[in-house]
Formats: sequence, structure tokens, C-alpha cells
Amino acid sequence: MNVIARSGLLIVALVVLLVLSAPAAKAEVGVTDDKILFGSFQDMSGPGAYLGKMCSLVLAAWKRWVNEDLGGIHGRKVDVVIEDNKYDPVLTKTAFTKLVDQHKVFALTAVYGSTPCQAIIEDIDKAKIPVFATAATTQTMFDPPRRYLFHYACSDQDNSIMMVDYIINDLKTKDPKIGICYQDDEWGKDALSGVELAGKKYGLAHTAAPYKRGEKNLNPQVMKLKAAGVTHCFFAGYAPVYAALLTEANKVGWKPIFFGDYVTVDPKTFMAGDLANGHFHFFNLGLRSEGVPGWKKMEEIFTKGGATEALDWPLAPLMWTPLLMLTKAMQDIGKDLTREKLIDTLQSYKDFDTAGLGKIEFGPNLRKGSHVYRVLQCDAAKKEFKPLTDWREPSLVWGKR
Amino acid sequence: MLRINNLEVVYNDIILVLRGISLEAPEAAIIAFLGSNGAGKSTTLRAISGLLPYEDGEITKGTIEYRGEAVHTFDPQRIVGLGITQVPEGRRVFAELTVEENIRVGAHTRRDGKEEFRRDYDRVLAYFPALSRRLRVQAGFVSGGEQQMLAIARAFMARPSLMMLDEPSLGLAPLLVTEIFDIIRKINAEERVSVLLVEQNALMALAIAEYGYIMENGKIVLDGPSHKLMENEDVKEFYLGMKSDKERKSFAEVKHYKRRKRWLS
Amino acid sequence: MAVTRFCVRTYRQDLRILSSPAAKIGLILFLLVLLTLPLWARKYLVFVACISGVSVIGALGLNILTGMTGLISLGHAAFMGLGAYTAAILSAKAGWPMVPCLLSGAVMSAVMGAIVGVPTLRLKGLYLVVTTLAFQFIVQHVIYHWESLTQSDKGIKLATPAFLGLEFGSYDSFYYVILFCAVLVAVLTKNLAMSRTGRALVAVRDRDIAAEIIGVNLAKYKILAFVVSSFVAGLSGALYAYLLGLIAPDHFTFNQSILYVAMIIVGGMGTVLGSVLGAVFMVLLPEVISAVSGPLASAYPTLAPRIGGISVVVYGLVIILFLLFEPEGLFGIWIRLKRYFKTWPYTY
Amino acid sequence: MALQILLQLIVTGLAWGSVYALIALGFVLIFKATDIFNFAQPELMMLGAYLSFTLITALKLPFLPAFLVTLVLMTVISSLLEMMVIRPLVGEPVLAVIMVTLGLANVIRGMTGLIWGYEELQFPKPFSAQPIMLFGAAINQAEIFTILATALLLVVFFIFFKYSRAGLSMRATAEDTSTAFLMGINVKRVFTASWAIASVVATIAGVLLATFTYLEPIMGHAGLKALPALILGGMDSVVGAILGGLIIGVAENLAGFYLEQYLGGGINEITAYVIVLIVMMVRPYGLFGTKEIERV
Repeated sequence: MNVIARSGLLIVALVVLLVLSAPAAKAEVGVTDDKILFGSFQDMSGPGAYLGKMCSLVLAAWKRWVNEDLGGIHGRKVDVVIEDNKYDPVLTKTAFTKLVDQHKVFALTAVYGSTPCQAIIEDIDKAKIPVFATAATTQTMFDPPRRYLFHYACSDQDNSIMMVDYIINDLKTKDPKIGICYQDDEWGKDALSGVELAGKKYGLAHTAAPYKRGEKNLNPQVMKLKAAGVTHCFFAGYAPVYAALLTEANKVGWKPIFFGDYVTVDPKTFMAGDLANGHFHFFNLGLRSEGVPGWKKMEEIFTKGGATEALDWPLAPLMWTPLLMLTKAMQDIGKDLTREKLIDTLQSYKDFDTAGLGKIEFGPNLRKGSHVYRVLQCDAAKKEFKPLTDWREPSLVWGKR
Repeated sequence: MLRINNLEVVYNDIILVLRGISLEAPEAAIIAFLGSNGAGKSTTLRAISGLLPYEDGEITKGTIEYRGEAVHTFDPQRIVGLGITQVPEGRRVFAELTVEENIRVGAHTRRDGKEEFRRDYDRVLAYFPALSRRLRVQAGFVSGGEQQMLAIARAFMARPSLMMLDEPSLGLAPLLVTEIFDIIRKINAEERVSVLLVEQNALMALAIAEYGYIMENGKIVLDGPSHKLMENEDVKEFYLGMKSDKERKSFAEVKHYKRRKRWLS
Repeated sequence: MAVTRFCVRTYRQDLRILSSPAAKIGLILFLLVLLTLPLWARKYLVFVACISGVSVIGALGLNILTGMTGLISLGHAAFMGLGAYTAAILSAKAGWPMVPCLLSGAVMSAVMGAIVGVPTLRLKGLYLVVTTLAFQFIVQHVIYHWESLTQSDKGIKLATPAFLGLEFGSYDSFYYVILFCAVLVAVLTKNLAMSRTGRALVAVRDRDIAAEIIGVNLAKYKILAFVVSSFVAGLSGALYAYLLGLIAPDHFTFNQSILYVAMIIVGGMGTVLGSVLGAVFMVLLPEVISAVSGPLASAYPTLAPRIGGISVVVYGLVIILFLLFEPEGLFGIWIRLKRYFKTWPYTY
Repeated sequence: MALQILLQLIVTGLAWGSVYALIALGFVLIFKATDIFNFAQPELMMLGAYLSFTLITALKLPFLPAFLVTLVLMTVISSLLEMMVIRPLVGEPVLAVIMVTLGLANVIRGMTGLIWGYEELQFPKPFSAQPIMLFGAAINQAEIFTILATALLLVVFFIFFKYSRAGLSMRATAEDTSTAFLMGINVKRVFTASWAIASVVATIAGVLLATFTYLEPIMGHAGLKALPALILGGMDSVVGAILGGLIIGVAENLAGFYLEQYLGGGINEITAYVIVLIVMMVRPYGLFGTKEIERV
């Protein structure tokens, strides 16, 4: 037995040596005559593994689409190296170093997670490597703007300002009691700051009930909001927790109007059953149920690429739209593809045509990709979200708050 | 009843602890098993109880027969079931169980019903009246003598036909030792239980035993009826602490003894 | 089976750090490789070496507490966190240079170690384990919520480390700082293990009441173990902070604490070499797993969602199999290999 | 109103505390018999919940039969684990065994992710979702069942350990394995049995937890609260584990409501540990644990 263990260890040691010494020298970083190499880190076994799975599927579908349907980009095929970061900041740093230094990728794409992205924000600047785009929710991703770091996700600050706008202007509620239940991290604090900003504008107070990531028992939070008599409650966090919030609120007989942020636009919200019905959500993407051409095309490409599962995920365009833009940019640049050119091209697009998938736009000093949102209403019976309004901006426009 | 033939035991694949010993315990007899520290007495008992496989020990040669059946490959619980129990060295009562629970654990292998259990339970308390006053006390908090009594009582509850006691006098006051040895003799006489008594207190042991074995360095060096052993000069000198000319023994003489011991075996 | 050392004839021999000329030559060669590493290795390898170095220091620290003194701690990452945050705050807010930052990180952690050590004097076994666990979670909570000081999730960005006018901003250069500290800590730990204090600590581990009876001042040595261990942990944490350049609460979680325990167990409890081997092994293990799973995931993207699970399973299995077949850890293997070659061609 | 809030917080706290109590109970059962601290206990809980989920959704079994089949499956799985992984390590240092159970936890968690994916899954609700009012506090039926199951198990195990032959032999084995051998106790069987029983308790905890939350491969994190519960009660006390669980459950719910504004969000997450620290200063062997009787 010990012989097995010992020889096993020997093999492990050999593999380490082989892996670490394998040459990966390339003349130009990430771009060769026949290949453009992208990198991505995904959580494959940690708390964000569900997202990791979706992103890997989307990336696989994209790769197949570019290489086979489009026949590559100017004669080059794209390839994606994925590292597992387990949603852990240190492993992300390791993964980043590995992608940049060992795999020598051209750019990073389709990454997410506030804590992991935060850990490498400095390294991105140092390595001068484009990251297009992060779906992290933290504001530091786009404020202050960094040349190489693009952000495409909802801002919860926008969302929560829009909530107050909607309560006052559309629902025309007199004297609403505003509450917010949020995951106690940068993401949730972003939402909280929105409620504070809007509260200042409209002269409203609010009750805040943070919960820790991973917490499932929301009883204290619900009791706090209920005791304060909250009538309109914003939620920033994951959909299953939102469902738990709805269930707990129903249990103790507290029946406010809920507003979920864009992450709650997810089938998991229906875990709460009828309780989710009629509540509002904010969203920056086109919906599959609308049957827009953008989604039709996604359906076609994803089905061919074996990523049908990702189609049930309303947030899929959050990963897909930047990939479309990236493809277009690389096509427009031509044979002479460099990182700097890529960035200049990406930020030059005005009104990029997503065929109904939602707006995406950057500028020389603007790294925040989404600016307009719609208010959706949840229909629990059909398990659908329906747009109630047209695309709109929060009353306090970002950059001028 | 119990017969050990040429038993050899190795620990950890290298340490030879028993170098081929043979001994015999007849029905309803008290056998004394003497020897200094590390001679291999406890190992012999552990081998009989079937504990060796759990302690990295192994029987490499020889057999242990109980009523004509080879038992040295049996699991400990099967050996207890056959009627061989051991009172381990240092008593080893279950300190966190009450005295009563300790006694109940002793009857673990019994499957003969509540009444039988009750009868033995009363009987054992009759042997050890001291215990009946402390039934609800955690065994860890009773005195050393009481713990020894408890350990014997516990072993008795398995209804043994052979009871092996490993140094029951260890760490006890002389008066208590006498008391415990009396009870052992009583149990032997009244219940017709064979007793294999491992002792360093050779005088006491030989006083109640019919036959004795003396062990040194993993070998039986001398055996015989107790009265004969007690008269043996070497035994007197080295185990009973008596020397005819009342002189202190010197190291040189010990060496001398060892030389003769080789000749003896 | 206990690992037995080779025969020594004099105390002098026993006290020697290197037991044979062969060991000396081996060590010199090894040091040479270590010293020249950034010259020939790629940046990623240097980075992994840096992480290994920090882990080695951390593991050595835990080894003093758990391996030598037998006080099991699941709060080691918290001590590292204390060191890291002290260094980071002093560096970022007070603008202190590197060396004072590193030292005050270590001292801060040592002070907390003393404070934690006192109440744990009465605790044994798993009660102590869970109490250190409690410390871990409380420190995590405080780091997370003392926003004015720690900036919570945003993390603290450290100034570029510099010493005597030299900058250690890159992995290549900071590697030497880590190497220096790691060797220093290893030698000091080895020394400690062989000193009177070290023997007292081992006595406490093996049988603390007996140790007290023979005159070992239990309270003193237990607290000493906590202090020394957390000092080293704090140093390792501070180095970690400088290495990463930015630290956030998630760097010092319960999982990290477990990782360190795994390091000293896999390496072989209570030995300096074991801690070093264990730390390097546990850092490289995920590298090996991802070296296999990474290309697989890239080649078969539909398999990717499954690969994460597999890597977790493999990680767990390696630990289980290791302990099933080699409870003495890497150190045990090392000793056996050494003995094998020393006595070759005779087996005994 | 204030009183009603307090009552509501206590009632919900009891329900969550029951889950912690059941996980802690699993820890105690294995620890009592084998002196091994099984860090994979929360993962066994999760595995039980996932297995019964599969039986209900994939094989379309009704809740109760599915639950019973799960109990049988879990008994088999945990017995096998004990025999293959843990038994060879009996007698090795505590820390090595702890580490192995941590490795085991990794393996089970990884397997769960591999088989069922990382998505949160909704457990088919066997109980009506309509809450019940209890002295003015609302409580879910699933929560009531959790509290009742915990109370029932408490009584069952108390009787089992105090009066049954098997229970007594488990306690004896826990204390002194080699003497237990001499009593004719089948020690191996006791070890296996303790794992089997602990897995049954874990499954009950897992299924109940899943009925009022949802399934995910990290649901074992609830086990991190069971640890302080366990230590609070005393490692080797069944009653202690359960009371410890309930105390932690209630205390953290109260802290989450009353102390959050002073000490920050997530204070309920560490309440358990703060309580443990305080209790450990006063009673280093828990509220109900036995002080080790130590002789040199």
C-alpha cells in the first residue's frame, strides 16, 4: 500500500515539474497566425458555481459560433482558457497570474464576482490587459474608470434610485415607508447608497436590514422591517434568498411591495411560488419571452453549441452581449489586432446593435456599460417577468449625483 | 480447561514478546502466574482474550485451547461468550458510567433473560457489599479498592468459567488486598470459577493458588504446585523477598540466578 | 510505528542541525536552486513559490502551537489576518516602510495570541478547537465590519514594499524577502525545537499534567506557544499582504485555517521539515489538479461545470488516502527514503 | 407589539436551533461511541437531503416512503464510510482523524456538486405552506415538525443511552475501547452503529432543513453553527447538544434583531461563537459535558 502512496506522490511531483516547466512562448501576446487566446476564471466548485456553469456554457457556445459559423476572425480561431477560482480572491490572483503569465492570453472575458475581481484590479492595470467585461456588482469596477477594465452589469445604486422614483412617480404612493434588505457586502452597500441618495432627494427615511452572504434565516431582518412598518422593500441579493425573504415575510404576515434587483430576475425567484407574484424587478436586458431577434439568434447559437441550459437564464445576455461586441470589434480592427486597438474600438461604439438584448455602451472615460433599465413585474403563474415600462434612466443620473 | 501450547507472540512485526510458553488452567482451580515487570504476563492474558490483533500484536506460533477448542483466532467478544473474562490491569472501570452501569456492561454478552441477570446482580452485590452503597456514583469517583471490586464484579457478571485477574493488588492497601483475595477465593469455591491470577505480590498469590507458573523474559522458567514453589530457594529469594541467611541480595547474585535460570528451563 | 531517528553517539551530534555531510551538500544545492529561482523561472512559478514561502512560514507557526505543543487551532488564519491588516493599515494609512510594518504585524498578532492564550489554558482537546474557531469567526467579523479602519470588502491597498532604498514591488524581487523570512523562521523553529523550551513544549503536548508535575510551568509554556506561533503567523500574514498588494477579509477565512492544519498534518506533525514539505505540497496540489482539469475544461467546455466538483473530490481524496496510508505524513516518507538509501542494499 | 416580536423571534429561533441541535446530536453520537470528531457530519446531512430529493422527484415516491428509503440508504453509506475510511485510522492521532473527516466532507460536497449541480433546488414541500399561529407568533408547519422531531429524538436517545444494552455498550466503548473488548462488546459493530445512527439523525436534520429552505451543495454550512452548539452543551452530552442547539438558535435570532444596528449585519452569524467563548471561560467542558476524570 505504501508503495502505491509513494509512487503516487512521485507522479504528483513529476506532473508539477512538467506543468511548471512546459514552454508556452509566443511571439505576440495571445495572438498568433491562427489563434486568438482569451482567458477567463470561473467558479466551478465554490459558492458561485452555478454562475460558473452558465458562463462556461456561454463561452463554449460563443467559441463554436465564431470558429465554425463565422469561420474565425480574419483567419484566426478563438480559444478560451478557463481557470477555476472557487470564488476565492487568492485563487483568483493565482488564476490571473497564470492566465497572463503562463497561458499568455490576449484578453480576459466573461468574468464576474465582486470579491474575486476586486483582488486583481491593480494587476489588471499593471499587466495592461483588457478585461471585457466584468459582471461584478461593485462600483469600484467602473468608478473611477480604468482603461482596461470594462463593466457590464446593472448598478444596484441605479436600481434602488429607480425604485424610489417608481414609488413616487408611477405608483404615486403618499408617504411610503422604504426598507431595504441587502447582502452585507459591496453589492448590497451599493444598493443601500442608492436608497440613501434617493431618500435625500425625496426627503424619505429608510430602514436597512443587512444579511450575511450565505445566511438563510431571514427572520430577524423581516421582523426588523416589519416592526418599522415598511411598505416598500428593495432587495439586493441572490434569487433563492429573495424567495426565502418572501416566504418569511408571508409567515409573519408582513405584506409590503417588493422590488428585486436585476439578479432576482431568475427562475429561482419562483421558488417562493405565488408569493412572488405582482412584485417588481429592475432589469437592463431584453427578455426571451418578448421574442426579440437578439434572443432568437441566441437560441439558435446556444442550441447548436450545447448551451440550451443557459437559455433558461434571463441573465444570459449579460455574458453574451459583450461577447457580441467583442466579436464585432475584432472583426472591425482587422488583421493587426492589438490590445490597445481593441480598447479604442470597444469604447468607440455608439448604440451598439444588440437586436433587443439591451443597451451596451462605453466611452473613452466611461466603463459602465448599462445605463437604462426597465421595470418588470413578476407573473408567478406563468413563471415570467413582464416589462411594465419603457427603458428609462434613474432620476439621479450616474456621474451627477 | 484452558491449555496454552508453545505460544509465541510478536508485536509490531519485530518485538518478540512471548517465546513459546505453555500453561494449563484446570476446572475450578486458582492458578498463580508470577513474574517481574515486562515478563509477558499481561501479553499472555491479552492473547487469551483475543486483544492482540487490535494492538499490532500477532500470534506467530502455538495454540490456545479452551475445552479442546482452538480459540486463539477468535474475536474478543466470542471469547467472552465462551466464558473467559479478564479483569484488566489497573482496573480500567468505565469512569464516566455509574457503578451500576459498569456492572450492567459486564453482562453484555449474556442473553439468558432478566431474571438470571437479576439473580447474578444480587449475588455479586452480596460478594461486594461495599459496592451496593455506591451504585449511583460515577465509577471514576469511587476509591481504588472499590474500583478493583467493581472490576471483578463486572467480570463476574459475564458468568465466566475462567476469570483472569491482572494484578488485582496493584496500588491497594495491604488490608484491602487481603479482602479482595478472600473474595476471589470465595468466588472460586462457591461458583466453581477457575481463576488465573497474574501477580507481582507472589506471596499472596501463591497463598491462595494451587499451582503456579513463573515467567521471565517471555518464557516460563519454573512451574509447580504452590507449596513447592514457595519452598524453592530462588523463588523465595527473588519473588518472596526472603533469603535464608537474611542478607541483602546483590547484583552479582542476580546474574548468577539468571545463569541458573537458563539451565532450569 | 514511531519514526526513529538514526543513532547518535554524543549530545553534540544530537544537537547538530545537519546530521551528515551528505545533508550539507544536499542543502547547499537546494539553497542554490532557491536562490537563483527568479533568474530562470517564469513569473508564474515565482508567484507560486512566493505563495509557498508564505505558507511555509504560516505552517511553521502553526506547527509550534499544534505540532509541538499539541494545542489544536482552527483560528490560524485569523492570526495571519491580524498581522496582514496591521501591516496594511500602517503601510497604507500611516505610510510606514516595509520592515516596521512587517514587525508590527507580527507583534500585533503575538499580543492577540497572548490574549487568546490565557483563557484557553483551561481548555482541552476539541473545546480548544472550537474556541479557536470562535476566535477565527469573531476576527473575521470585526475585520469585515470595522469599515472605517479596514475598508471591509474594498480591501486595503499597500504601498510598494521597499527596504534600504531597494524596491520589492515585483514578485521576482519580493520573492527574496519571503525566502529570507522563511529560512530565518525555519532555522529559528528548528533551534527552538531543540532547546530547553522546545522540549518543555513537547512535554506539554505529550502529557500536560505530568509535565506540570516535573516542573514545567504549564501556563507559561502554553502562552509562550501561542505567542510565538501567532508572531510567526502575523509575520506570514504581513508578508502575504505585501505579496498580494491588496488584502480583503476573504483572504483569511476558516477554509484557510483548515488548509494550514492540513499542511502540518500532511507534512508530518511536530517536525520543521514536515511543515515545510506539507505547506509546499498543499500549495502545489491545487496547481496539479488544475493543470489536469484546466486543459480538460478548455477542451471539453460542456464538461467544465463538472470539473470543479471533480477537483474538490480529488482534493479530499488525496488527503484521505494520504492519511490512511501515510499517517506520519511526508516527513515519514522522507525518513523512510533516507533510511532506504542509507542502508541500501540491506533492508534492515 | 414588542412582546410579540420577542415571541416571534424566539419561536423561529427554536426552529432553527432544532436544526443545529440535530446536527450537533450527530456529532455527539459519533464522538460518544468512537471518540472521533466527524467534521463530515454536516455533509452527511446534506447528502441525506439530496438523496430524498432525488427519490421524491426522480422516482416519484411520496414523501414518507422516500424519507424512509433515504434513512436506509444513508445507514448503508455511512456504515461503509466508517468501515473503509475511519476504521483503519482508529488509534491514530486525533488531528489526523479530524483531517480525514474534513477530507471526507470535501469528497461528499464535491460529489454532490457533481451529481446534482450547484444550482439551488427546491425541495418538494411535504407540509402545507400555510403558517400556523402559536400564541400570536407565526410558525411554519415544517418548523413545527423540526421542533417536534428534535424533542422526540432527545427523549429517544436519552432512554437509549441510559437504559438499553446497546446504548450502554456504546458509552462503554467511547470511554475505553480495549476494556470494552474485554466486556465482550463487539467494538467494530459499535463503531459502525454509531455512524449509522448519526447518519439517520443527520438525514432527519437535512430533510427538515430542506423543507423550510432549499437544497444547495453548501447547505452543510449550517454545521458551522452546530459546532458551537455542541461545545456549549458539552461534547458528550445528548441533552447538552440539543439544548446547546436551541440556545444558539434563539440567541442568534435575538441578536440579529436587537444587536444588528450596534454591531453590524451578520452579528447573528457570530453570536454562537461569542456565547461559546463566554461559556468556555466559565465552564471549560460545556454546560452539560463531563469533566474528564484525569489521572496521570
